Parts: sequence; C-alpha cells; structure tokens
Amino acid sequence: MALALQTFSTVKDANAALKSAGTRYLGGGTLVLRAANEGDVSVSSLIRATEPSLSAITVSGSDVRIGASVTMAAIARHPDLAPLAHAARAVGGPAIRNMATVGGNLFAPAPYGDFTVALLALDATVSIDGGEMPIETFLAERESNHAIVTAVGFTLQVDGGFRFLKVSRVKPKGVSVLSIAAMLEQAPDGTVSSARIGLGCMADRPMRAKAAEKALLGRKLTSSGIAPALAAAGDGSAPITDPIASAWYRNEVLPVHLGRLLLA
Amino acid sequence: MAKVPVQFTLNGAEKAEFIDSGTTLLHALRDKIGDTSPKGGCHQGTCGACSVIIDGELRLSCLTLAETCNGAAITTTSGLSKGGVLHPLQRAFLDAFATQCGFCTPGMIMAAKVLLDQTPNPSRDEVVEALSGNICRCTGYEPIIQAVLTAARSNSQNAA
Amino acid sequence: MAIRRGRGVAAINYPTGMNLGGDPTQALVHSTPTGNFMVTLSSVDLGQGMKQIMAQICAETIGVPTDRVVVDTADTDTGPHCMGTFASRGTHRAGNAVIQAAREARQVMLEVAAEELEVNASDLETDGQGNILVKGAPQRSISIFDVALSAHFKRGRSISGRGMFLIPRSYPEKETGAMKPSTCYAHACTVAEVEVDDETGEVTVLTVKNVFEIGRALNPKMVEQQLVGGSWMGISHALYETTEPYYPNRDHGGTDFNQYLMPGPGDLAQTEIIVLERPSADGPYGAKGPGEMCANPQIPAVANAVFDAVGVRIDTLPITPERILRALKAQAGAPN
Amino acid sequence: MELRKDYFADQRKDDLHEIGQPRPRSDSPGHVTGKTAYFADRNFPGMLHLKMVRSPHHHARISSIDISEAEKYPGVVKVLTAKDVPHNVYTILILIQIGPEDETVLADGKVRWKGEAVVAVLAETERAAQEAAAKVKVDYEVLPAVFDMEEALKPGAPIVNEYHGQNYYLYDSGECRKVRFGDVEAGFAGADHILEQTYQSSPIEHAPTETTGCIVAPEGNDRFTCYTNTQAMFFTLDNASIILQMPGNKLHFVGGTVGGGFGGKVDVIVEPIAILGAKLTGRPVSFIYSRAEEMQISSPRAAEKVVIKDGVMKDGRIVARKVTGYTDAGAYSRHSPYGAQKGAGHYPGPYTIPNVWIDTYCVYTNRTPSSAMRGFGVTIGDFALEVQMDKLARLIGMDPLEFRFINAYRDGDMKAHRQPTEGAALIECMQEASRAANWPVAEKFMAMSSYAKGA
Repeated sequence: MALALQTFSTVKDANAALKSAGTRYLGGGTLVLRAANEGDVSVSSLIRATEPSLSAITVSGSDVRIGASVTMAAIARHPDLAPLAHAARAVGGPAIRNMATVGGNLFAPAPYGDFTVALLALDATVSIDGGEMPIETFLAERESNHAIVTAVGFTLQVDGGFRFLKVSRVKPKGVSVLSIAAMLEQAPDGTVSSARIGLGCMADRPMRAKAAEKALLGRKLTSSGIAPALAAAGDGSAPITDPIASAWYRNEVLPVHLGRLLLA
Repeated sequence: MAKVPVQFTLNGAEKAEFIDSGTTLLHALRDKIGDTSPKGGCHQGTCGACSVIIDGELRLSCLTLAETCNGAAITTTSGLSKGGVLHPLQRAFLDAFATQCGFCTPGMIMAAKVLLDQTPNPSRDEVVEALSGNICRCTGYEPIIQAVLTAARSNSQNAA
Repeated sequence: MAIRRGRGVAAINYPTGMNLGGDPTQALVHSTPTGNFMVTLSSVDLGQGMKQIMAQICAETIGVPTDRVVVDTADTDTGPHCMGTFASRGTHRAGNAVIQAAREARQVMLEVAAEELEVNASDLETDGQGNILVKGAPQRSISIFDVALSAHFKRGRSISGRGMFLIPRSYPEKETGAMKPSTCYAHACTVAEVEVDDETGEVTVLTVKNVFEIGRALNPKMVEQQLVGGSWMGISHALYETTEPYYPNRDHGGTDFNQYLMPGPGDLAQTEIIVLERPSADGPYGAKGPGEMCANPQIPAVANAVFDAVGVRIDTLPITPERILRALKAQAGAPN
Repeated sequence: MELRKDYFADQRKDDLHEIGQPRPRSDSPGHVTGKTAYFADRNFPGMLHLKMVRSPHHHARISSIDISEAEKYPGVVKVLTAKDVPHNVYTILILIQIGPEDETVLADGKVRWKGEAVVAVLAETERAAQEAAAKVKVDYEVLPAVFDMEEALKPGAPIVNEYHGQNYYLYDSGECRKVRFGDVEAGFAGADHILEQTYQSSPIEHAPTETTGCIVAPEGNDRFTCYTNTQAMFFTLDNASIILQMPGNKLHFVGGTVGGGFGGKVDVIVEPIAILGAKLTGRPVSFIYSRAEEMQISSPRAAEKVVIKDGVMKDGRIVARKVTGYTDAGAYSRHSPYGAQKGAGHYPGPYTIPNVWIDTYCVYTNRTPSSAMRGFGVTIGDFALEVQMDKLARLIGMDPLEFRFINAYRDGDMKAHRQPTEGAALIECMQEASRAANWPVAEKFMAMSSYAKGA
C-alpha cells in the first residue's frame, strides 16, 4: 500500500483516525518519514492534526506550555525560553531543528531525544488525550501510547538553575555520546537544596539519575562536594551501545561530564 | 492511488500538480516538477543534500511531504541566479573552488542562503553551525566555509 | 582533568596508476570548423576535476587557451577506452593519452597553417592565444579559427589526433617478487599536533602541516582542493571511521551520516599545505597522481601525536576515545 | 597552499601557458546552479524501481526461495533470482585474467555474507518494491562463519568461498605474494635491536554523498542505455556484457559525472542486474542504493592486519624489515587480490633497507566483501610503517624525523622489488616539513638531497 496522509483540524478527530492499523502520527517527519523512506512497511497511513494549540508556546510567569508541534528552532529563538535554547539547539542541524518537534522528541529512541532529557530535568508533564501525566511515566510507557501528545508543561525559573550538556564526537552537529540536563536549586550557603538530573543515552530512553540527585542534596558544588554524586551517576543506568560509543565508554565518561557540568 | 493536489510557488513561479499522497517534496520537485537541484543523498535527514527553503526556513525536502507545502513559497538552488547572473553565494563558491563533485553544493548553498538572509555578517562559528547539517565528503569543508564568509563580505560591501 | 598535547610526524610515498601497469587509456582530439577542440574520452570525473584538467592539458599541447577546448567524456558510444578513474591514474594516464592525441592534431593544424602561410610547418609556433606565427617573424601569422576553416572547407584535412597510453603490465617473479611497479611516485610528509583529554580519550587535531610532492601542479587551485580534502579524510580515517565499530562483533555498523562518523565543520584542524614539484619522467607535464596519497600521512602522524601526548600506543584504527581511554586505564593500572 | 618553486627548479620548465594556471573549473557553474546532471537526475516514464532482498545471515545454505507472493503483489512487474542471470558467477578482474570467477550476482544455494543479494524485486514504485520484497520467503540453514583472518587461515576453518577452495587467494607464488631481497634473517642477527609489532584496521566506507546506482533505459532497438556513476565505464560495460551474455554493442553506458567515488564505485554491482531487469521487462529500471546500503552493503576499504619486524642499528639504520600483510577480502575477491599484491610492491615503504622479506595475503572471511578505496593497498600499510618508524626512533633514542632521513630512499637506490628508485622527493618533503612545523633537524639532514649520491 502506498503511504497516504490524512489531515485533521482537531486532535480529537486525528486521535480517532489513529486507531486504525498501520497509522502513525506525522509530526516534523524526521522520525516517521525517515522510517517510511527506509522501507518500514509497517507504516501505511499518516495522520496529522493542524489544531493551532499544537503549535503554541504559552508562558505565564514561570509556567510554560509548549505545544507538541512546536519545533526546536521555535524554542531556541523564543525569548522567554532562553535557558532552554542550548538544549533545543542540541537537536540536529538547522534544517532538522526547523522540522523536529517537541512531541516527536518524546518518542525519539536513544541516541536521539536530547530535548526530552532537558524536559526530564524540568520534571515536565505530558498532555495527552485530554489528561496529563508526569514525563517519567510517559517515557516508561511510550510504546503503548496510541494517542496524540498535545503539549508539554513545566516550570522554568528565569534566574537559572538549569544546565545542559551534550557530548558528541562530531561538531557542531553530532548525535549524542550522552547528554545531561540538570535542574538545581541552591540554598543561600551554596548547598544544593533540590536536584533533578536527566541523562540521555544512558538507557534506551532518557532517564533520571536519582542516586546522583540524592547524593547532591546538602552538598556544595565543589569537586569534593559533588564526588559522591559522580560516584552514583550511573546507578540504575543501562547505557546503549551504538556506532557512536559503547555502553562501557558511556559509563566511564558519564561522571567526568557530569562533574564538568556541575562545576561549570 | 489517491491523487492529491499541491500548489505552491517554486522560485517565484506558481506550480500546481496532482501527486500521490505521501510523496515527499524531494520526489515531487525532482520527478514531477523537474527541478533536480535538490539531491537525494540519504532520504534519512542526515546529509542535507536535499535542503530547500520553505517560507524562509531551511528544510529537508526528503522528510517533508509535498502536500504539506500547499501555499508555501519554496526556494531551491536552481532558482537563485537571476537573468543569468549568479547569486553572490554561487559566485563565491566558484571563486573559492568550493565544489568538487558538486553533489552537496545545492544543499550547502541553501543552508548558507538562509544564514545570510538572517545574519548578513556571520562569524565563522555561525557559518559552521549553519552548514552543520550538510555533509561534504570531498572538500574538508574549509573552502565552503570560506566561500560563505566571502559571500557575506561581498554582500555587505554591495549594501554599503 | 588534563588536556595533553603531542605532535607526530609521518613520511610516505605513493605510486601513480595501477601498480603493475596494464591499464590503458585512450583519447581522441579533433577541431571543430571554427577552431575549437573537442577531447573525447570515456574517463570518469568523480569530482576531482578530470574534465577541467584534460582541457588544460589539451590546450597547452595544441597551443590554444583552455576555454577553446571542450571535453566530452564517459559515453561509451563515443569515447575510446579508459580503464577507469582509480589508483591515482586519471590525470596521469588520460593526460598522457590526451597529449599524444593533441600533438597529432597540432601537427595537422600546423601543416594546414603552413600551406596557408606558404612556409614549412616546422617554422611555425603557437602563441597560446589562438594564433599561429612564423618563428622569428610574428607579423606573419594566421588565427587558428582561420586554419580550422581552411582545413575543413578548403583543404579537406581533419585536424585530429589519436592518443593511447599504456604502461605494459609487469608480472611479479614468483620467488623473489621482482617486479616493475609504477616508477612515478608522489611523496608527502605531515606533522600533526593534537590535544588529548586524558579523562575522556577525546582527541582534537589542532594543526596539520602537510608537505606534498606531486610532480607538477597542473592547476594549483584544483590541487589545493584535493590536498585539503584529502588531509581532512586522513584525519577522519585516523580518529573516526569504521563500518564495524565493535569487531569481531559485527553489530552496530553505522547506516547513516549520524552514525558513520567523520569530522564536522566544527572539528577542522588548522591545515597548512605546501607543494613541491619534481616532474615525473612519464607524467603529463611531469604530473604525478596526488589524489590518494594526500589522505595517507595524516593517519600515522596523528597516531604518533596521540602517543606523544599521552604515552599510549593505539595500533588499531580508528583511534577512538574508547581505545585511548582503555589504554590509559591499563597504563594507570600497570605496575611501574 | 604554498607552491615552493625553489625545490627541483633545475628539473622543471615553468614557461607554460595553461599548465600551472589556476583556471576556473568548467564544471563548477553547473554545480552551484544545481544544473549538473548526475545519473539520477534523469527520469523516464514508466520507470521501475529495483529493491534487493538480502541475506540476514553471515553464512548460510539457502534451502528454498519462495517468490510467489511477491510476484503477485500489486505493482510488482518482475522478481529475479539466480536462475534469471545468464552468467551468474563472475569476478570483475577476469577482464585482466585475474580469476577465478567467485561471486554470484544473486545468491545461488548459499550466502557468504550478511547483506548478500538474494532476490531482486522490480515494481512500479519504490514502496511497492519494498513491500513485495518483504513478502519473499527464503529459508536458510545457518552455517558456521569466520570473521578473523588468522582463524580463516587455520586448518579446519569453515570454507568461505568454494570457488577458491581455501580461504586465501592463490597467487602463482602460492598462498601469498612474496618479495625477497637480501637476507632478512642475517639482517636481524646483526641488528642492535629487534622490534616486532602488529597493526590492525577496521573496514572504512567511502561514504560519497551520492550513493551507488544506475538507471537503465531500453533504446527500443535491442540496445540499453545505462546511466551510471561507475568509476570505470568500459570495465563495467564489459563485465555486464559477460554477466548478461549480451554482446557489448547492445550496451551503451553514459556517466562521468559522479557525486564522489573514492574507489567505492568500481565494483560492477548495480548495473548488470538493472540491465537484466530492463531487458526482461522492456521498461526503464532504476537501481539506486539506499544510504544504509551504501554504508553497510557496498564494499568498504578492507580491514587489514600488518605485522612488521624490524632490525635496527643504534646509529639509526634499519638493516632488516619483514612485513606480513593480511587483507580481508570478505567473502569475494572483487579487487582485493590486486590490492594485497599492491601492498607487496609498496613495502617496505620509502626507505632503503638492504634485507627485506614481504608476504601479503588476500584472505576470505564472511565479512562484507571489501574492495578499492583511496590509497588502496597502501593506506593502512603506511599507518603501520610510519607508527613503526616512530617506535623504532624512540627505541634507539633518536628524533623520529631525523631517523627517517637516515633511511630515506634516494634516486638510484635499489628497492626490495628490484627496481631502482626514480624521482625521489621524500627528503625534500621532510626538509620542508621540518621548517614548516618548526621541528629542527641536524644541518646534515637539511643538506641532503634525493638526487643520486655523488650525482
């Protein structure tokens, strides 16, 4: 069967159509059309929705909502999302960033999905089928998801605390050896009062470094202060092996790069 | 097979075709419309040879469905020279000996054009970033970077 | 963390053409009625600029400007046999064939001019601008345009020539390996300077200084293209490229340009190219084949520089961060 | 780039008009305007698309192939198997009498590498060809595979390619190409130091931006025009003529404008089967490698293993060098017997060494067939030689650049393959590198010349 695209003006109608066998949701095209071009014959019908809210970025105070069809380029250039620009620019090259969407990034298998690593550190919620769920829950179950993601939401402090690092072999556009996002809050004495760390490529999908987060609490961001967190950085991880790097290598350099990010 | 209408401007000229639904813009441009300047180097979004400009943004035509481009203004490298006069980027690529096999060249020029449209006086790092989605296997990139920087300089001189 | 610097050197030579010969290339040259010249080949331009270089060689030999020459190549209905574009043979083999064909055509051209000017052909020379002059009396001249018209419409001559270049095949002697491979060798010496991150094994090539001896730079800008691109590819081979990253496990081979690694435009070493020309005895205007060898010396130079920086030898290509890091850990763990 | 005209000025006439001039490239205007026509820029009405069903196993017997569902699939016009190919077992260098024929166009009874072509599907659209290819059923009986050259050379190893009968190419000199010069064992016996080291490499892909492919159009007169990006027009035409048992005058090849080759487009892989498809269907046929095929199916540069044993004196002279080179051809010869032999002619590198022993092997394994690439037969050898040179210099406490001057070849020096050196320029390259890199060497080295001693 040839590929065919159906366009719906509402998410509701698109969701209904998505229930047919062989259908996939078409976001920016960087995942689904690639698969189709490469001969993935399981895709026969493409669905998309043009509801305007999917392409909207709304910022009210520190609350941010990004529609699932918003592209990486749109995030990177949005003045209220400046702390995230670096993470958005970590995805692909310029053309890919004009196409790749937030919604698609949530489904991107490792080594892709760098922006989702950032969303994990931000403890985002994923809006889907009229409801919301924590991003961690969404990621754990994403294969069984058959409804359109409509948006992600999170709280973004303009005064900082968010850090992001992508390590790649090829510069400036290379896929990840690993990526790290950290959302840190520090008490007036400099000790860490809250920490969330997202890791990319340390499992088949972005994951939280919870042991490291815990080990940072109450510690200062000095070499000795972060040492326990670095020692625990890879706890619970199962890094991928791919042409870019082996699981062994990713494990070995994760503490090095996490240390550099925390001390930067 | 279901045919769907597509209508857009290509390098300023109106184009209207009936195509198979699910046809990529790359195939529509090359096979239906006859503009073979975008090249199919990977059909994966990893080489940049198919780059075109859609409504001012750099896009990969291999990962874009033609039917999603209705009403758009599309620019390809074949439309850059006007009245037989080369675009400054094209001239700069010639003068810098920035083409060898030439297969990546149309995509490189598209990426460079969007950069210079948005950032007339880019730094070297900005040029490198702008070209980063485009693979070249012949030149080692340096002549291409130099060509883009030269084109930017000649643009700003012309504007002055 | 420590970023450690090192430098390394390598020197190489490289044969031009199929190493044991037996690889023919033919060329045909003829003039149009108005004195333009058509070179007909079946050789392939891979992007290295074969068409342009053959035009310059033909133009030099006939004595006309390059823009008077058109190269028609790679149509088997019209082009005579060429073994192909590989083994650094294109310029050397096809170039020699074009010279031979162009010389023959030039001779006819001069004979026709001699008839028009009522002198001996041996008394004529070309000015490189499209005219034929009587030696020592340049006021007596005729344009090649007029010579071609005369040849075609008045004198019934075909200003044309055939060229063939073949180095006879050498068969190695079974027991001693005595053989006669190419005698036309290009040379290079490269010094590379690197930084190695000893916590991650990442290598940054800071500079490469390449000296290439290539016989003759037929078109210096095109030579530069080859050498700069080749130098980049050499570094790429040294540090990045493999289709089987975990051999003997054959899984995880890259299938796209994201996975198959090569240096990006943000990874470029500061590259210096110096060219020497020692004309080869059998090359067209002394040219050797630089296309392949220019990508070779960077590989060992980078390998040696990595050792100079961090004291570990990686004798398996590519020299990946993982291989360096494993070697550094083994070195640290080894008893002193 | 800097042209240093002061070197070898006595050997060169620089009074030329067109040679040596940086003329603009005649092809660049086409490149920058997108007008240059590559093979795939031609489009023919009614063109079919060819997709290949490939082996998922490294080594297996084919017990059955069922194409019935694929043949019935909507849009499919023709499905080809080995029995459709007139002369299915071929080898490209047969044109220069380097046999035996050892490779199948479409697998017949056995596959010898993961990715080997088994069934060709021709359909109205790429999509239909892909979908129909998924309907082809091939039953395999998996066989033990060998991926390591030294394992492959051991007695009892699985035989990769029955057309050879053993896992190495049999030269007239035996299991390897040999070079013997002087007395290498005597050289080792008299050396101050011996260093034996092993170097290895991985297969490398050419990765041109334009993938390998061709489009074949029937001319309507029993001739077929093949638009191709082959690097060798007649080489490909003549091999296609043999494989298809078609007179060469029925074939017309058009090419010569190629989106990068680097040696990756000399294998005669896509053209014969596409011409066959066009002949059997009477329709134009396009067979263009996907990027994934280009990366993993097209021949890479061979993996190599090079063992170098050197005898060196404290004063820096290398007195003996023994090189054993192994070239991993993968499952089929393609150009590898030639490449391994080229290595034998290249060693011991650009150095004058009195005692040399070289063995180069072309070995068959169940890896992807390798073939030519930029620097074929030499690139990996140079890596090994020049790292070895660095190790030797450090071993005797000598500057690595000065060490090379001591051993550098010069005009008239006898090479190991018994040809005198001509036109050497290694010394001058090193002198210039010494200056450019600010890597000083002793004055006596800067005063050296490649010209024959005493000349």
